[in-house]
Amino acid sequence: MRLPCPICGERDIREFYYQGADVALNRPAPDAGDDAWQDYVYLRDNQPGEHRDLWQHESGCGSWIVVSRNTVTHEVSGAKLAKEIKRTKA
Amino acid sequence: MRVAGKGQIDQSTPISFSFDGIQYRGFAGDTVASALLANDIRLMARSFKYHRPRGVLTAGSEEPNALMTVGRDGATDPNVRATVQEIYEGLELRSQNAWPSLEYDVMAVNDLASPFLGAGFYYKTFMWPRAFWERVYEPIIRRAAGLGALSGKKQSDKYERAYAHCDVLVIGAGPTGLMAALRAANSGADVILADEDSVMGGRLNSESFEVDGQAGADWAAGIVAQLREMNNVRLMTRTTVAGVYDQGTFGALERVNHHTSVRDGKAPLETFWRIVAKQSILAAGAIERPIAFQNNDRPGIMTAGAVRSYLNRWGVAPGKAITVFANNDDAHRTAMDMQAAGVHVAAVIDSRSNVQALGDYTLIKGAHVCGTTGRKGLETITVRSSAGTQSISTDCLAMSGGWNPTVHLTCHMNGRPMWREDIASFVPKEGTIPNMTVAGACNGDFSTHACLGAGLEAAAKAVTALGKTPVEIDMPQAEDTAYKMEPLWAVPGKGRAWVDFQNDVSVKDVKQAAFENFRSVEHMKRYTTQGMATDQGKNSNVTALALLADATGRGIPETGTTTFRPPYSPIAMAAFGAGAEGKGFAPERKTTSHVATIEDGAPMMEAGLWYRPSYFPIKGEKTWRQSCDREVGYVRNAVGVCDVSTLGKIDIQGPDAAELLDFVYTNMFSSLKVGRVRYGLMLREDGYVMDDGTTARLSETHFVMTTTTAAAGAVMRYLEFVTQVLRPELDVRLMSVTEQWAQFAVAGPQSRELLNGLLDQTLDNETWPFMACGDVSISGVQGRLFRISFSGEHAYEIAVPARYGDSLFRTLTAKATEMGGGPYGVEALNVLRIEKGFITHAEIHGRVTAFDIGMGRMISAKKDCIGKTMAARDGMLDEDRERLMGFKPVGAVKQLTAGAHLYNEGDEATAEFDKGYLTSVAFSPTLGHFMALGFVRGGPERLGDRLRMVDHMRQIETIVEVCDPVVFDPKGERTRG
Amino acid sequence: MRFSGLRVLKEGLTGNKGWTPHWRNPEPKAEYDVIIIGGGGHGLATAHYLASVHGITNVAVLEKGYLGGGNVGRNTTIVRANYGLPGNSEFYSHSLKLWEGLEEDLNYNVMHSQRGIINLFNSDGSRDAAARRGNQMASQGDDAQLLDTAALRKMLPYLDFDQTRFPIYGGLYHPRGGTARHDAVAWGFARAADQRGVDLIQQCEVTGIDVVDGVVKGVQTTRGPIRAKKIGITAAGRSSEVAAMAGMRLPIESHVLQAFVTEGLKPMIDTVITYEAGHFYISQSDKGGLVFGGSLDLYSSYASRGNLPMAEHVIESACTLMPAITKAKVLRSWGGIMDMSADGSPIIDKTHVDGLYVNCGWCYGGFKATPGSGHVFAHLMATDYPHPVATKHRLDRFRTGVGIMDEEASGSQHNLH
Amino acid sequence: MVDLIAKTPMDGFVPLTLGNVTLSEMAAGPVTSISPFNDTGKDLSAALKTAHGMTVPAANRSTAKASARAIWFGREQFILMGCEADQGLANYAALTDQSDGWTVVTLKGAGAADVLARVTPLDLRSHVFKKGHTARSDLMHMASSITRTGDDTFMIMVFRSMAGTLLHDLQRAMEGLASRG
Repeated sequence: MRLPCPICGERDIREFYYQGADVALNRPAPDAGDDAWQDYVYLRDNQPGEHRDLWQHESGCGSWIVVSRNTVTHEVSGAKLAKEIKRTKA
Repeated sequence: MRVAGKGQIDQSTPISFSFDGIQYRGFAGDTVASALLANDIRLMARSFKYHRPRGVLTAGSEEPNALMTVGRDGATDPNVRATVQEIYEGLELRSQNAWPSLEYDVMAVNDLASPFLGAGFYYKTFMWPRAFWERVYEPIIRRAAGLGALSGKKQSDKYERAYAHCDVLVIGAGPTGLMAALRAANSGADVILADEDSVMGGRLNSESFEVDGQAGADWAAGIVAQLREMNNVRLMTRTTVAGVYDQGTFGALERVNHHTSVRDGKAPLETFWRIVAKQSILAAGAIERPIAFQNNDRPGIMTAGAVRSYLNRWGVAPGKAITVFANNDDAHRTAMDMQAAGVHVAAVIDSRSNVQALGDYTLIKGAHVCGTTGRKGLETITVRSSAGTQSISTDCLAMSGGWNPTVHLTCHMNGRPMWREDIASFVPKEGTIPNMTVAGACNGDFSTHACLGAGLEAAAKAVTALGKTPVEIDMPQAEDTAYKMEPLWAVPGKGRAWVDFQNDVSVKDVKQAAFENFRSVEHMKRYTTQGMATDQGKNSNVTALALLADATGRGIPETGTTTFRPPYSPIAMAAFGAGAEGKGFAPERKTTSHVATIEDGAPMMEAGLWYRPSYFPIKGEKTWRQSCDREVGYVRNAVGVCDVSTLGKIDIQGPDAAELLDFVYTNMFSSLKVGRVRYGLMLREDGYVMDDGTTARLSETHFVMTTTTAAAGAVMRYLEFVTQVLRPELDVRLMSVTEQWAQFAVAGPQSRELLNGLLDQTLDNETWPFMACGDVSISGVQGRLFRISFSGEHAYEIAVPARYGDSLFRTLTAKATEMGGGPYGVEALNVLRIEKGFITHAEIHGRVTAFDIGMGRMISAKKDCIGKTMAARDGMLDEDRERLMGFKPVGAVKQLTAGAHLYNEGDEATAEFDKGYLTSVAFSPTLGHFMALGFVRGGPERLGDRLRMVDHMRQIETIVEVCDPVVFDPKGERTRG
Repeated sequence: MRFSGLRVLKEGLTGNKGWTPHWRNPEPKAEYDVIIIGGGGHGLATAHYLASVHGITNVAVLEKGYLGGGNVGRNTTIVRANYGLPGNSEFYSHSLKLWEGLEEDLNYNVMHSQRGIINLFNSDGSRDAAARRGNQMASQGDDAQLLDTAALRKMLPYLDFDQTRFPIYGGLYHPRGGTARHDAVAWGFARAADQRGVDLIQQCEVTGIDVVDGVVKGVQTTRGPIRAKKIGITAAGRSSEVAAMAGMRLPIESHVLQAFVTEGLKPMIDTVITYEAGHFYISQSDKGGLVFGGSLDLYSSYASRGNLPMAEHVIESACTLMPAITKAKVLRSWGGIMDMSADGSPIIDKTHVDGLYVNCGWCYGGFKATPGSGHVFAHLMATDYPHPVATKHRLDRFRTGVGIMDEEASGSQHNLH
Repeated sequence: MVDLIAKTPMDGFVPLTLGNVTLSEMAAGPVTSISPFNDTGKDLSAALKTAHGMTVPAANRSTAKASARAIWFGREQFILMGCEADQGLANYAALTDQSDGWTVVTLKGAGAADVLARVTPLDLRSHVFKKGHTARSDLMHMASSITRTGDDTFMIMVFRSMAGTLLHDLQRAMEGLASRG
């Protein structure tokens, strides 16, 4: 598998570290309540098909990126810097 | 026997090799199979289950029968296919799965018991008496297992891995692949052309076809020569593309030196390639399928195409009287070629009624071969037709049930092939592998003309997809015979007709599976072991599922196929993991004091990827404990020196550095003064402890964080996560400086005195109190000094640029030794910290909370931090959780062991009464007894209680008293002194 | 039909004509007392125990493909009860006891082979952790022994004790651990359930779960709607997909785990060996193939196939640990879809919907749990109370923080368990 | 007074030639990691130009002036190698001394790229990875920085502590390549 690092271009998956679903971007406020925190830390949609997940180009440029990937076919449709996604949202 | 004037190999270079101790001669270019056949050897192996005598079935990598063992000792290669192994001078081969010999194999008795050993028999028996399975039945079954044997010795050959990148990967160098590579390369693409054979050309080397007026093999050689001249083409022979993975990644095995005797430890025997290609063209050809009929497995019965290969490529006639049994025109060419070479063709038996002879040979139409004789080699066949049955003498039967396109690689990403009724075969479905074009015989195009054209077209498609313009290449002239066949899977009749040769699966087995309701093709496969042999069903799967379809009253498309999975051909583990043997498994990280430490005779232990000294033995010490106790004494009484460079060090700079630390640590860092150090505790977001360490503030905007050795990488990654993903607005930069600094602990009451003799400045308690930090210099070399302690003593850590590490370590240990101290290792370090109740990852092992280790109050109420919310869940604050305490022996038995469990006195040592466990144990020479850290339910509530410590593993039981984790100098006076 | 050696003999002598189908191919009925979604090992075992222990036989197992086509048919066949944390420890202990009587119970030879498992450890710290786990096992009456390198050199002479990157410090030996013939486990449970009247319905995909006023009413399938009083989900890697049909979000992420088998070889490895430093485990099948595996590919996936980096990494472990086997050739690699839970431990519980039960989160420990999982899930579904050995496998443990069983101590990152 | 003696990461290593490839340890001189703070990129670039005559390298590129080089080293980061970094740069970026943190070697010769193809997944074909191009990637199991400094010359950096493994891995690859003649 190869992933398109927004900075380095397409690279072998062995340079990357996988963290999990991109839900990790949306850390709730400390007082958001049990549901919000359980959703964030433990629960996952985990439906087959299009998925957005968080990786770090660990032995490459070090960027944390959000990869759009199909979990059934492993087709990768794109990747963005997590930092950019957060900035755009902010 | 060898046929004069036939074949493409160099018959002027004889080569001798041995098989089962007997010397044979062949020629350069021979495979073991061709050379043995040339020597009239037909019996080459025994089958797996019934030990039936077997010869070669094929001339390629799909061979299920003729497997042998090559080499000796650590260079022993079992299950080598005689059809692939090229001979070289001195090559040694042995038969396998036969005892006492290939000729007389005792286990052939299984064949007589076959009525009781049918599909799935073992699921129905061996259940009584229960104890007999492990003691009697299974050992017998296991002894019969396997084909070849491993040597039992350490593998001694060199293997290699490598990467390659290209625009177009062409898989297979037959007519299709050659044309595809030629066009793609001439169009400016970077091309890799890979073929499993030693010579490119594919079937052109095995057929008597002409291309552009030349012999097919010569034409192929000409194209290969053109390609070799091009800079943008890499030709890879003896290279099997074995697996297809995501985003155009392919696994390929190159057999670099199997055809030579070079074994010097430097030249690789095999190279496992990972090829990355933007486009790929599959031109893998087709595999001929056998026909199932009674006793169709005798040595001498082979596929018709293989018989032509042996003749046309190697100049070998596999028999003196050839017969052909087929359901298609193509196989008739075997008779034609044999006759042209002057070999007697006894008859061609064709299952079709409406068929004409292509030449002057006896054709028996509408007929079947329904039986054979010849225990260790074919003698006669029985032919049944409307005219009755007849027996024909023959020592080589060339059979053909048609051709199966080699679709395997197109299935590696879960794609399923589709059924084409006209050729009674599966062909790949378009698009099953992204950016792959399938062309030629593997796509169901069987004439040379069609293949050449398909190659050109595939190249055009690939090149266009790359954004280049395909150049025009002249289409060579070649035969364009239509492929005429009528399906014939199995000849009706009694007796055992073999489908999967190696695993001895018969037509009956498939039918029985269907009858027992193993109707799914996967069920049938798993129940009968059909297709699970070393050829993975290449020769038999389509036949088997056609039989299953028939037995279940379904069509073949509805019946479906099993899944082909990587690798296409088996790959040695040594190739797959090449370079990882011994120390190559993971990088070795060595500190700057490594050499000096080894010189001191210290045994090293692994700490993650690092090496650290266990202890520094001196003359007269017999056990590690003696050394360790002495080193603990250095620190408690004089001064000890320990390399602590392996701890992670992270440079944190920027206006928001303090804010970041406040967020990742439970406690406050924004309030830390410049020139001071603070202990910090870090949680995971789920509220459990992640790591701990000290962080120093070098300036308002500059901190250096220390992590544990074990968690250094994870913490760095986590900080990057926080700064990029959670808090990207923070203006802060991170840089690992673990490698930049060599850092040494100088610990003990005389530590300051030692340093004062070394530094360019003088230390005192006023300017350098406990938890101070700052710049220092040693003979002008700039370093950093931290007054911190992991031993409870007055101690420092001094850091210098790593180039000076070796020199500083030698200097420090020499000075310490002069002062009655010296270097200490990890064992002593561990004792010192246990005496002081300091935790490591033995305690913060991933399942403990700050509350559990008595640091609940370190979670600041004034701010949010990672893990704070989840750490506040009820279950995380339960008083009855297992919480950190100290333990000391108070009964007759004085020993403590880490991993032992705790129970109340009077309770049984069983799970229901479990109260906790010990994590770290040391004999404290300072206190004169064992000390332990561990977790006990209720924690501080149990202070002073006596508990049973039970270690079932080491058969030790000790009465312990629960005490404060800090037993030595609880007020910390020595640290501050 | 009862299977026995005598029957094999008799059939052999009479042309093997008397065998009968292993199970029927029933048409789905309009309604069942219990529907089990997923005809893998756990679903079939649940059906078997519902019928045999609780007398509930009006049961359908709905399978979208073929019986046993999921992880029960694509694992490395290891059976063990060497868990360290309370909750899991007693559950797997219970499961192993069921294995030990499974052949009689099912009248099917699943080739359960208690050849022993050795977990090698590579540091003082991991020795202590192994001792702690061994003590947990011993304290509940299971078998565990701590072996030193001298003992290991005798038992496993082909390991590289001298050159390997992470030296072997010893091993935790679990003599009752071993392997079983994975497919046969599914078939044995299927056949036994079928014989008690359970309908095994293949090629029947559930497309919806009908819930009215918080009560489960039935399922929609590719073969039409089917009503049921109770529904159990045993869908392994597909659990999240099925649970979503009832509006649930599970603490699960699906991941691919690869496994490998070599060509058949004469017997050499006669125990199961695991290697902590490389996440590597290996045994040799009765047919002679070396069966081995390692870590997840580490990215979420429903593809049931993996990629090269992890395949290579797994085999690198073999290269450094046991260079005497690396001339063996890998014959086949495959992948399974693992239901990775947030703490690495399973969930066996009721849900917020009355009559709907989940059994998921087995990570890559599902095969050895097969009888235990079916047994306790059947108990839960039949009685509405958890079985005494499965009281801790609750769905709400992540919300409350009570009873989180983090075997790998790696926290709430699903792929690290 | 003591004199601290400096040692290089591959202390004592003599250049190794196998086939047409030579491996040598390189004296890199001072190495400073430079990470611009938020929104200081332009100012830093100007300051770098003024102080060192080089521009801030783009991602996966390096720039050079005389014997000094600026090598992209990761996201929001490059290293200045071969000269002492002007301390004025610290106004715009986090500067960290890395002079002792890395093993730096050069691999030179016609087969250098083929040697590297045995240890790194990078695409090093000459028209893809040109002179001056640089990348962070794996080298066997190590994190590394690889820069093409000449037509057939590469500069390779791994952690200082991994010098021995680097030599082991490269030598093994060089032997394999050399054996093919």
